[in-house]
Amino acid sequence: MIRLALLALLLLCTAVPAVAQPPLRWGGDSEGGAPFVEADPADPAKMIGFDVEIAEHIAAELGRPAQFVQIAYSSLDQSARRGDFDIGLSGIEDSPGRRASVAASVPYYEFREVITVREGDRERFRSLADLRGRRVATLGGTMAYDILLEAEGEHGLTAVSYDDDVHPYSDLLLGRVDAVLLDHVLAERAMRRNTGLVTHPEAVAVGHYIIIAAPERTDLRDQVDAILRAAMRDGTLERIFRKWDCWTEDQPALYARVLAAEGSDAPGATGGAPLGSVARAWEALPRYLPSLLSAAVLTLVLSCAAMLLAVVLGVFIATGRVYGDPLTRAVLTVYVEVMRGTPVLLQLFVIYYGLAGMVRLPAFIAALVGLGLNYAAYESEIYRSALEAVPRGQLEAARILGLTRLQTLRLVRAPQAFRLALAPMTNDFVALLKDSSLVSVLTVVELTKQTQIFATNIGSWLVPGLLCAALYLAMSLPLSHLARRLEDRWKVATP
Amino acid sequence: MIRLALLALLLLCTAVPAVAQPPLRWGGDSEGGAPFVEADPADPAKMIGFDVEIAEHIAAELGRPAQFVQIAYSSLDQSARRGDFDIGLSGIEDSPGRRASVAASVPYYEFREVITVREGDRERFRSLADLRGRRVATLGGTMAYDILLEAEGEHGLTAVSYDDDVHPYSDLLLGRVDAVLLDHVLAERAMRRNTGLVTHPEAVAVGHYIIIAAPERTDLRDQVDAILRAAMRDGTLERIFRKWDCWTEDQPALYARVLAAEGSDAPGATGGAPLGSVARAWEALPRYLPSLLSAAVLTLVLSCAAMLLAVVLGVFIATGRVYGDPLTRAVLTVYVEVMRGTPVLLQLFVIYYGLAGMVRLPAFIAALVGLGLNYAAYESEIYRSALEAVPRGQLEAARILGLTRLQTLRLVRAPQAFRLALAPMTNDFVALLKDSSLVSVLTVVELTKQTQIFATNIGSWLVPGLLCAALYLAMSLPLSHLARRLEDRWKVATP
Amino acid sequence: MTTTLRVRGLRLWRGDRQILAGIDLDAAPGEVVALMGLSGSGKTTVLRILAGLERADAGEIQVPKAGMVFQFHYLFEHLTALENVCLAPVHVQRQTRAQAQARAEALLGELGVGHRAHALPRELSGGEAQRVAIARALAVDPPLLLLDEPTASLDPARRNDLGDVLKALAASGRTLLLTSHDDDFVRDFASRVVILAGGRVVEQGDPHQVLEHAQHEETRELLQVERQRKLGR
Amino acid sequence: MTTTLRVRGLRLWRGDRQILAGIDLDAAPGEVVALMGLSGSGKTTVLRILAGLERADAGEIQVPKAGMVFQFHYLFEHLTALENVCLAPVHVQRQTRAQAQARAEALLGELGVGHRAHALPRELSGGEAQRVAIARALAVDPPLLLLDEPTASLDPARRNDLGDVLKALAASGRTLLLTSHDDDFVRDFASRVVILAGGRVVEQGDPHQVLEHAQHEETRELLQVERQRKLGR
Ligand SMILES: Nc1ncnc2c1ncn2[C@@H]1O[C@H](COP(=O)(O)OP(=O)(O)OP(=O)(O)O)[C@@H](O)[C@H]1O
Ligand SMILES: Nc1ncnc2c1ncn2[C@@H]1O[C@H](COP(=O)(O)OP(=O)(O)OP(=O)(O)O)[C@@H](O)[C@H]1O
Ligand SMILES: [Mg+2]
Ligand SMILES: [Mg+2]
Repeated sequence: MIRLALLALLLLCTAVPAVAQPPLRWGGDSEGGAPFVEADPADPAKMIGFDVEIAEHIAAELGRPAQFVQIAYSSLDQSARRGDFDIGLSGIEDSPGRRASVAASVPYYEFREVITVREGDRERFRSLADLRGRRVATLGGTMAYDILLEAEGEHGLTAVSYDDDVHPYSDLLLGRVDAVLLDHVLAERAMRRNTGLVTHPEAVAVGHYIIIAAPERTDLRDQVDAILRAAMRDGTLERIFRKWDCWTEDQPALYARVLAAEGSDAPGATGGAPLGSVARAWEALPRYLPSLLSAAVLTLVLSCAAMLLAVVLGVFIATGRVYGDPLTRAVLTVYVEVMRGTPVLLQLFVIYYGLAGMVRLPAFIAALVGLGLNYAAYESEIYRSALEAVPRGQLEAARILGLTRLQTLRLVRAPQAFRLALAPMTNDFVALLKDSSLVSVLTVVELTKQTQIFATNIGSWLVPGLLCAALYLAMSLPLSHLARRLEDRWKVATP
Repeated sequence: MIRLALLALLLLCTAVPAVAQPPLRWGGDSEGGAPFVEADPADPAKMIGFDVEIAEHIAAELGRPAQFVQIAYSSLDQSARRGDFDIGLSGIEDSPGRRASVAASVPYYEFREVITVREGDRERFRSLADLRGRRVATLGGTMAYDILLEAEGEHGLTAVSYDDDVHPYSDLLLGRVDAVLLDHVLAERAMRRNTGLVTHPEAVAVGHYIIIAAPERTDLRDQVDAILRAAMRDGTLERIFRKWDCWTEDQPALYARVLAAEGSDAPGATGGAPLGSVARAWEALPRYLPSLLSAAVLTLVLSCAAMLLAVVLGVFIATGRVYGDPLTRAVLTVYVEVMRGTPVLLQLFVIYYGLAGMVRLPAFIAALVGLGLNYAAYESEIYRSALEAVPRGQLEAARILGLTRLQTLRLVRAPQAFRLALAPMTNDFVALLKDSSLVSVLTVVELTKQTQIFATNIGSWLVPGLLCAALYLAMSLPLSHLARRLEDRWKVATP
Repeated sequence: MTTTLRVRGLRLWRGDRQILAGIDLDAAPGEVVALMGLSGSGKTTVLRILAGLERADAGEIQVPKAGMVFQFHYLFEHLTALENVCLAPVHVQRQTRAQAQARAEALLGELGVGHRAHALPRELSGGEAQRVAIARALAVDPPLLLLDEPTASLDPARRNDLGDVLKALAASGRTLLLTSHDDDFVRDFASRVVILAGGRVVEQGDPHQVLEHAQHEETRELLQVERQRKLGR
Repeated sequence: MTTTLRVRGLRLWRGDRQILAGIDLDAAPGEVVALMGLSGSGKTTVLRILAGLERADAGEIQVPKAGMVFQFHYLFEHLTALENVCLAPVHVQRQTRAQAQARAEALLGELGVGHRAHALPRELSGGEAQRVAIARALAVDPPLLLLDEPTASLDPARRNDLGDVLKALAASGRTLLLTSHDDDFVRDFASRVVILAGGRVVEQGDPHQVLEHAQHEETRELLQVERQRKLGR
């Protein structure tokens, strides 16, 4: 018990931040690599990159020591809102959605979205329009991805989103995609890493990097803005970008604009609900809806089939446990305890891979059988308990009338037990709808998996999550409704 | 319906392999990269690498066209057993465990396990013994990892396993680990990719690459052996390795041994159960058991606490739904339907991230609250239905005796309902033990997550999976037993 | 005479069947009123309405806190006979457990089921369960006691024991309203009989008077065959 | 005389209480045998053993297929009165649904509950449920019919109707074994009475003979108070 308590305490403590001298905690993703943020090869404890130098400059100006906090790129906004760091910078793109959900600084760097292709395709693929029918890769949750989604409709290409900026280029080399659209900083880095690729210098679009903070920290944001503006004026920023070989002729124009806008309201400086990202997600929705719906249909078909199997099998197991001889009962009890007591994921693996030596089940069938066998254990327990709760007098009356055991079960016991089993059964069916998402390990793409794909691609969980929840609800509500109506009807017959 | 049927059909079909002219399907992991298998930068549809050339040589000798099948490195053995390919080669290490679970060829390449460190540590860290108290990285499921696990006990270092061969070196640069132990082929590749690293040429151990096939395909394995031996004799192998700059003076000695052993029984040529990998896992077990057990304890604590919350809340919800006014009932019904109908994963996200603006819950508490709130919806349905199944006469008798509603609930209705609710509740508790694994998304490391870490590290799911199942069972069995005993006791009181 | 119970114009429909068509009923402390009528004439329904378990569609009711013994006992299935009897005294009347238990044991003994005090309801015979239910109702000692067919499962000896208990209760100022099919019992122990027919009270008065010299057609119908039989014997 | 029912030395313990201490019992077609005894004397237990619902600890039993009416009816709660009565004829005797239904309606009518045919058990009054249960047992027309307190919830009129039905059944060659606390009913309709006391049959014979001139102490005890009362009236 003491050990448990300690453990719990430990877990509680790790989440409570230590309050000491206030360094400026700045968040970034060192996996993003140079020239943004990366560990110094000479001294890996030290971070280097232009974002590092900008962060350190800001900290110095604020008179606070800088402290780096490693945050996954895709979690930066979320972590900002949670307050995991004071300011975040790591090649974070400006966007209305972001401006609406966190406090965003003025832009400090202007980048161009550029197309990279294999050398052999240099002439064939010069613009998005040339890529009709082709797969074009990018990083999920970026402006480039939004552009590609637009282009899906306009130019008939297929957008493919990745979680990192390395694999788009390696898959480009492998021929899995035919072009990559990303900002020129990432593209140049990729060009250095890989041979056989070529980047078209023309900008498909331009964007900006910004610094973010928690939505309520507008005070800090304003300080950062002031420091950035000063750094634009006195050449600090130019020196940093030149050092990292990222200075382009676009920057002076950007700085001029930023400095000219000083005093006037910066765009989106008001904060508020994350309407921007929601709007972006709604825009992307029509493209994802068909695949989400068909994933929902798959989920429903799989769940219904598995539940059917579970119910039928569950009835047999329960019958066996109530009426069977001691051996049958023991065997069935072991089945129930093992199937119920061990993770269904493991069972799915055993059925899909473990039995592959004997029978190679297609993934869908393996998923159905696995879920069905697992849920049968749960259903059987519900039925067994419900069957045993039917008053003895009812069974004796049936017996005395000469009904066989099977007839008694069918005509008297099961109908009365079913009423007791209905609510827990409905629970299980509703749970199964969600549990069926486990089968994605068997390469079956159902609703949750499809939602994940959607979310990764648009770089936000909000709308896909809500939509996914709504779809699950849409499947479970009619079921609950039906169950409740049945219950109400039977309630009349309760003594 | 037609659409569903088509969908199901489609899913069925994708798993049925096409039977046509029999090419030699050979499996490898192109993510492994050069010099083993990688896509040709010049023509990404083409694979290049020494394993590619060896596979093509074997296919040519067999008079069959070669066909590449992409298989994740860690799944190669499993896929071989499933028959996803005829032969597999991709820098696959020889080991007794592997020999026991698939048909394995004679070794065709000898490699050395070597230590790579940061340049600055060149003199400090020359052997495993120098690395006491340090973290040493490698690829999971390799011989190198086994060596490190041994060294943990012997030299007091910490083994850190990775899923790929890139991050060990990048983390070495970042200072997250202090050395990498891997074979010289991977080490040399890493040296080319990164600066600031140095590899000690001394071999910590030697190992061999082999070709694998499904366990029952000993015929094919024997053909491959014959072809490999011929290729050793006539210099084909030497030419291939020289081309890829991998020829070392160790190879002639290996070939001499292989050719000398011709005709005599090759080691482990008998096939059989995967005892080797099991043995290896058992060996690794003592090192993992403590963390597995404490993860199990965490799972148990979390599940018990969440179930307690769910039961208490569930009782209140059920009471409200049975006794409450229409508004209370409607509100509670909505709660139940929404919490039950939407994925708990989403709810956990909302509680952990979504509410972060209002209250920053520690991960463990968020997990507990999330699971508790979700399960409360399920429990409440069970209780509601059980409460409603208590015969009216019992309630009327209580009422006429002057018991208040609350007393009736406490003294008469709940005790009788509890008997009906017990089996479904036990079901839910047992399910919760497994469902609690979802909280690993909130960075809580519970049993399933720890098992995954274990499995990745030893490169096999068999023993960790069984152990995990056993631990879950060990938690659920006492519970089931208790529930059954309670039920038996109450059964006596059934009319 | 202080009226404990006063019912006027009680009406009740079940679907389109009128079960009660305007019942008037009074009972005072010290009285043992027996409600008689054909099976299905609404006796149980009247008691249930008086106990507050059912609502009438029309009518005025003035009724003190009532205890009730059900036609089908409704003992708490999860409690022993003794626990059944002690439940209300302990939790409603806040008696100590020892106090309640002593009184419960005395009551069970008086009704001849003291030896079954620790049996669960399902282990009791029909008559034993009936008597435990009566003990449970007596234990809270309500001013008005409603008994639905308390004699149904009792043998003649037990029936007379019960009759004596009820008479003593009435003598101590309680009001008793019971239903019964047993004219002998009613004759011996009731102070007044009320005949229910067609949803109305058709006749009431002294049991000997009413049962021997029934004025109304309905009363005669209820007892008719019985009387013919008795005459023919 | 063909013996349909033959019981010798029936013994049963419940824990350390001996409920039956060696019961001998015979009944032939055409007989209506009434089992009497104090509440808790084991009447229900005997019927349940004969019906095969309970096992005796010792004794020989020779019994044909029996139907039974339970003390607490045990109607199927999810079926209407009519469905309750039709269930066995349709599923056990394989009668057509129409045939079974017609007979069920006739039976229910005969017992005076025809108008409640489509009610669920919980919508029936005590006496109505009792009569539906009797109809359900009669519908399968078994050679031996066991009735546990069939008259408990019946008014005098209904009780005599039932008596007539039972007599007619016996006349058509069935064997009837019933328990009752109602000595009037037993006197009028039973061809033989068997008195149970202390787990034994203490006396049996013609009802008038046994009930008026009881030979045994136990029989007198059972009827004692009743007789004193009758004498004192
Ligand atoms: N829930 C119900 N729904 C419909 N009808 C009902 C319901 N409860 C009772 N009844 C009917 O109301 C009538 C009166 O029932 P009640 O139980 O009061 O009769 P009773 O006089 O007590 O009869 P018994 O002597 O048989 O107990 C009966 O015909 C019965 O069928
Ligand atoms: N399941 C049981 N466990 C223990 N004792 C029981 C059980 N069932 C019945 N008994 C006891 O056996 C005795 C005989 O019961 P039985 O029901 O046969 O009596 P009965 O003669 O039918 O009484 P009544 O006239 O009250 O119905 C009673 O004292 C009863 O308490
Ligand atoms: Mg009644
Ligand atoms: Mg009995």
